[in-house]
Amino acid sequence: MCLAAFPAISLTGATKSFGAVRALERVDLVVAPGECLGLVGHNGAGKSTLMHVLAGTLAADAGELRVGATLLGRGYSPAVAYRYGIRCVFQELSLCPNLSVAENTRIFHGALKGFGWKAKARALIGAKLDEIFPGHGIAPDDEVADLSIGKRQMAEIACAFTVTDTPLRLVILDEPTSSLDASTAQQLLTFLRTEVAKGTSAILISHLLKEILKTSDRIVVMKDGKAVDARPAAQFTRDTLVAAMGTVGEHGKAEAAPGAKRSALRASQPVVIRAKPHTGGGQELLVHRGEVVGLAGLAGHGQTRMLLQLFDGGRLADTTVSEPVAFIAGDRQTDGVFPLWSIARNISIGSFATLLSGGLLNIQKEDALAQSWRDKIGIRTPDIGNPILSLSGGNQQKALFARALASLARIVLMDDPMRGVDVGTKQEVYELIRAEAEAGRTFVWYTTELDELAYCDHTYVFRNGAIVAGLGQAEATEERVLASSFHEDSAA
Amino acid sequence: MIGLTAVSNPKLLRSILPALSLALVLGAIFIKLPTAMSYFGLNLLLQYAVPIALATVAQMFVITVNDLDLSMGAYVGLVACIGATLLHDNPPLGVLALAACLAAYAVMGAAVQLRGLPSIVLTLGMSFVWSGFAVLLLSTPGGHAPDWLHNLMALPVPVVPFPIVAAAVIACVVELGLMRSSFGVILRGAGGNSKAVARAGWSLLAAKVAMFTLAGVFGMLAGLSLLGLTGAGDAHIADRYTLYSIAGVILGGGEFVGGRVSPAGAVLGALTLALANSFLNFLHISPDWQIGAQGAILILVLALRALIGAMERRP
Amino acid sequence: DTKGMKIALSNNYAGNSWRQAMLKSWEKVTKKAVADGIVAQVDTFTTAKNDVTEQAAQIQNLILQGYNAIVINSASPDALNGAIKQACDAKIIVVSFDGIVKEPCAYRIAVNFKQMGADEVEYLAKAHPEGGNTLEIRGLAGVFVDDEISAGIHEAVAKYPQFKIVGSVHGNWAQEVAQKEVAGILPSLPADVKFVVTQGGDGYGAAQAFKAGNRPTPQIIMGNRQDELQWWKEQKDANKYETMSVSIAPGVSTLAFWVAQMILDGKKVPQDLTVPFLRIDQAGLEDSLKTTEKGGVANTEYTAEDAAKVAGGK
Amino acid sequence: MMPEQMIRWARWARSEPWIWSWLATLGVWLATIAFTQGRGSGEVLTAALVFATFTVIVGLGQMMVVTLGPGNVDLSIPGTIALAGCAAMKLTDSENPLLLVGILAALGIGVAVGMFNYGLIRLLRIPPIIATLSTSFIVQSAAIAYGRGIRIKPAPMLADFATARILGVPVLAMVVALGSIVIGIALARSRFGRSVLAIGQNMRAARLAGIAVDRTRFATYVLSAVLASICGVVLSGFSGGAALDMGDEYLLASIAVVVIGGTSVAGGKANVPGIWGAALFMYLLVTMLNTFGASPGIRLIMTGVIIIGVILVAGGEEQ
Ligand SMILES: Nc1ncnc2c1ncn2[C@@H]1O[C@H](COP(=O)(O)OP(=O)(O)OP(=O)(O)O)[C@@H](O)[C@H]1O
Ligand SMILES: Nc1ncnc2c1ncn2[C@@H]1O[C@H](COP(=O)(O)OP(=O)(O)OP(=O)(O)O)[C@@H](O)[C@H]1O
Ligand SMILES: [Mg+2]
Ligand SMILES: [Mg+2]
Repeated sequence: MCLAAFPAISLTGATKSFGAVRALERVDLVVAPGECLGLVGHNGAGKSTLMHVLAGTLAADAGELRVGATLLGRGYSPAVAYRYGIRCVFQELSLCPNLSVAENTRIFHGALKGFGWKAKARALIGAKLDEIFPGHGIAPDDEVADLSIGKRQMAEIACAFTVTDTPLRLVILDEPTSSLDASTAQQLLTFLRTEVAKGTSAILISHLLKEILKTSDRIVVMKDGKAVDARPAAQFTRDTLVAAMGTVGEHGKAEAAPGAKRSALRASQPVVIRAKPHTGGGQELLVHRGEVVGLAGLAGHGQTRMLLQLFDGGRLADTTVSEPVAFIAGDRQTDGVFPLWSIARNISIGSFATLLSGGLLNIQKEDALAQSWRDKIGIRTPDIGNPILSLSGGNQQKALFARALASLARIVLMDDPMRGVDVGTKQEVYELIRAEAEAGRTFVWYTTELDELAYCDHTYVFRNGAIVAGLGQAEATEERVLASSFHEDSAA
Repeated sequence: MIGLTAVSNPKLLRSILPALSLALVLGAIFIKLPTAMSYFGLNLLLQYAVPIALATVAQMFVITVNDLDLSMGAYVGLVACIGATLLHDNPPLGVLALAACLAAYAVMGAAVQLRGLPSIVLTLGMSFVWSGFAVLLLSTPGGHAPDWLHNLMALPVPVVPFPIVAAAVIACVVELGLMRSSFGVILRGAGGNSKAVARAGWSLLAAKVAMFTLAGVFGMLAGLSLLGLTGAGDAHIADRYTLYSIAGVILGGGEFVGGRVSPAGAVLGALTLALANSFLNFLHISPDWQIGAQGAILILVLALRALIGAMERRP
Repeated sequence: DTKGMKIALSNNYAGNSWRQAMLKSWEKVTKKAVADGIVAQVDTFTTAKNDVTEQAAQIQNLILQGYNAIVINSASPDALNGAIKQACDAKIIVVSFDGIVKEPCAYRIAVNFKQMGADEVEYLAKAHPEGGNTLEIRGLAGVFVDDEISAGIHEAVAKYPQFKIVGSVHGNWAQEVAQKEVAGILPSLPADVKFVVTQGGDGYGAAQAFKAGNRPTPQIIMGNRQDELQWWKEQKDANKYETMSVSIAPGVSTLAFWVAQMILDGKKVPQDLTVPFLRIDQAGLEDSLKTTEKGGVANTEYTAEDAAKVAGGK
Repeated sequence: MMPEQMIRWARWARSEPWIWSWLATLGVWLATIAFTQGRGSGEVLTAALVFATFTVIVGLGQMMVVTLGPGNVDLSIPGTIALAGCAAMKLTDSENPLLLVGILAALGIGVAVGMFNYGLIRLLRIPPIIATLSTSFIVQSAAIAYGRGIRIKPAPMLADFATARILGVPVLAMVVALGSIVIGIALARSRFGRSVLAIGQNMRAARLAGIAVDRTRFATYVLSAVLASICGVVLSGFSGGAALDMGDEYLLASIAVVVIGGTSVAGGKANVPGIWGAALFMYLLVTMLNTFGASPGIRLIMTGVIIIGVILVAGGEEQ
């Protein structure tokens, strides 16, 4: 490896909060020239946030960033990052869908201008695509909106590796393979090794641990906003890596485990949901009354779509949902809260039918309902008339729980509802779900936290939109779920 | 054969839809009135479409960055009034006034970006302001177009009528500037995915200001060319341009959000709209139903777009 | 001989009762002229919303369609000059009326709007030499007819300084707007507003505003609308209310038609013609009311002989 | 404590955006009577109340539509006013017994226009701004073809109702105030009102919370058109007949009162008292400028500057 005196880039003490959420807590990160650094961690560990800080798209609350020997101060921005040869392929799409691939390359490179810029851009991106992904099937003049998600990802990756006026120093790839098929992913990883061998540094983020173990020189493990482990890749095995990532709940799983009575539900209770994913196929989703059924697998593999399919169940021919449903969104901001409303109104919107008197909503009843749920579920606020946004994220999430549980719905669909919810609150909610299930409510629960599967009576694992495994309570171990989720292990 | 491939390829169909609509309307006019198919006829048919095409292009710039300009008509009217008074009587003062208009447009763009003001309300307010100044300048219609302007709009071009040449030039210039040039890419990108453009280190403020200023420039050209045709100013001369320009952009294949616009399409859309009105004249529809027919034509073409959009979504 | 000739009407606005009456007169007279074989074809074109550009384009369409004459009620006296010139260059006779055009090649059948404004004040001065506070209701801001009538009123008021204009609002020639604007300004005016000078189509609204404001009914100059005349008649029967009513007759469109026909026929007609406005006095109220359609406007339609008289009179 | 009170007051004013339009109304009124040295201070308010009523009727419908979220607007109001007014007058033919027929016809026109609007928006996916505009063209044509500009007097009962006063207060204003209270209560306490507010804040969240999004949007567009048709009827009754152009000034007025009254163009926040404040303010502003003898140009510029000024205040508040 390169013996330069300075690292390619070094970040010390990076800290970043989003309101109450501590996304990064005093993270140190050093990447040597010609090193490929693997970065792993659970969902929400802070990996993407850290990359945004490196790329200049987010300003950290505290911390120092050095490129080579240079300390970069307040004015750090994407433009500065570009000048120092730092490129980032973000987790979410950063191409303009209304432009062609070549034109997106132009957006990336300020130097592509003047007469003949388009020919230059076409040649540049075309050559890089050929180099990284032979046989890619993308024309530089294709409009991005017309490309499949995988091809968009390929175009964006290739774009990050194109060079005009400044040489490459560091390329950040945030889950670049999440939308690529196995062979294309292999092309990328092979290319990455040759590029690194030329002296470029790289940071690779992935949930596919085999990729990380095979491709990176060194691996950093993040957990809850902190870098908790950093070792050369050779010192990790898949198991030790999973162990380092794992977040074992403080309260342990013992108390969550249901008794034999609950496992008998499958046999004794009627089926209330029967559906096959529109997206993939595979097994059928079967849910019995009073069950808590988990949907597992890697993020973005069709679980949310399954929940939406169940939500629309009544209107779809091939989906049977025989009881009224409610939906608890995990993405509070876009799917859940009504930001201009009070906590009480946010809760009562799900229970209109029960609050009417004389055709009008009874405000006393509305307040009483909200009060009772505040107490029952422990929403920490002095006044349920306060705006919903005055609550912390976890408490907002509790209000969404209250909305669904207060309603007449017998089936509750939960879309990864514990995002941003702190550990103590989680325990309270778990208990609540358990109690409601005992009382005959049915839950379908998409979760990205493997620990939560322990609270489920049955778990379905999703991959590429299909249900690839159905596991009983005892079988839903972390290993089994990971094994089913990860592509590379699926044969095992 | 070609029709078949087009039908099976909705994207292609959509891109030729503006040209197709124009050809359709033009064909219908020629059938109804064969004398229109001449240098003289086309000149007459299309003359007043030139300022509308310019205003449509101006509106298109604003729509590219996901905003809407409800003051376009009033602004074009004000420019015509300035042209007929200040620019004619005291050219330096006139130029100064026009420059002030452009500056106002730049400030509008900055206000939309920095303060997050809804452009619809801002431009609604500005439409009153523009009209107010126009009425102050010309309380009753009148004034005179500067001679050079008048002569320019009556330019005798050999073989091809002037309006067609003008429309082609406008379409080419804007097509080159916005669709082909390297900076046009940034401006369109700002409408498509502003976050991505900002992440690549470009200033969204500059993009917004540039687009609003361009709208001001083309709106100004619309006002001046209209003045060149009419010969005199009137505060209400272009009140309907706001509507025409929005409809023209949409007819030309543009979309309200997402930075997806087409300059050539916008020009064709404007011409289509103007010709559709003429066609309604030639049909000798009862005058009562002439406005209603305009609404119906608008719905018809937009419904066609929805149909093609649905075809695109299906695969 | 005009047997084979085609005449078109280009009208810029159809959205009020005066224009509708104008169109009706036109239709009636021209249909008969076609039936009688005097001309071959007469068509009517109306633009949507008083829009200059649209009317200019319309005139160009009429040129293309080969009309021999275009009769026009124009959206703007100046801004159509370009299109009118093109029509003249194509050897088309252009006759403008009501909203006349300034382009020299066109014929104008003008009403002396200034005179109309002055006459209102003259009448008041004769009836009430002592004068008094006067409210002026104007038309649509930025339109030249409004400017002309108002100028006539102000010139006359300068001659009779005992009349004092204490307020001025824009009623847009519409009852609803006049009513609203008058109601707004009325409280701020002196208690004894004795006269209201108007431009037509706004007298009834003004009367209602005065009534709603509990003000004594002033002497309001009317504008020949049937509802105005009706109101006047009721007041006259109840308390001998006196006033006069003046406006341009919608039938002037038919005069324009005959003038166009005469010119096509090769007769010599001066470029500028003047028609008297239609004035209704106390004595003629009942007769006028009888001949005016319910909800319409007092009207006179013209014959070819009338046209010859008007054209030859000067 | 003085400062503490001021802070409390400021916070209250901020949470009640209608306060600004009422303050502006007060300011304009004071300026007017200062100019006239106190003459007609009461009557001018009465007049404002009368004419603001018509703006409020259509303003309430426009407010509901705008509250549905960005991009929602009803431009077909003027056409609907004219057609409903003409139809009601023509069918009633100044006869009391026929009044009901006229009113029902007008309401039917409102329902039809609203359904047509939402059909274009939902089925043909035409943006509301163009959809409602196209509708307004067609409706306007229908008004011309049907009404022919003939001004028929309203039935005496309608005219009496529209102009009646009790203790100097216009009856119509009282009725519309009552209607405003109903709409205010509906917004706060009915399923429909809450649904409109929820959709305006976040349509996805509203769908996932189980709200009937389509039905609510449909009903809102119909409500707006029906209110416009009601305005057409009472306006005809008030001013002695329907005219083809009587709706024209209500296009901008309806939007302006919504914006100035503190309703958010971003949706989800409606304000009924603000509509009244803004309608009174708009009327008194014109009156003030008339009293001052301001020229039409100055009048237009002032109107524009005020609209922009108000959204500058409101926009800053939301950030
Ligand atoms: N813009 C934001 N506003 C508020 N909270 C944010 C924002 N961006 C990230 N967060 C929060 O910060 C935490 C870290 O998020 P981050 O995206 O960095 O996680 P990650 O490790 O990349 O996860 P994943 O593997 O799912 O991509 C999460 O709790 C997330 O909810
Ligand atoms: N609440 C919603 N309402 C309507 N459409 C939605 C909603 N949530 C997601 N979708 C759509 O469903 C599709 C899939 O959603 P998403 O990107 O969340 O992926 P997923 O594979 O279903 O789930 P996840 O990422 O949670 O595993 C997307 O097209 C998205 O726009
Ligand atoms: Mg991430
Ligand atoms: Mg998801």
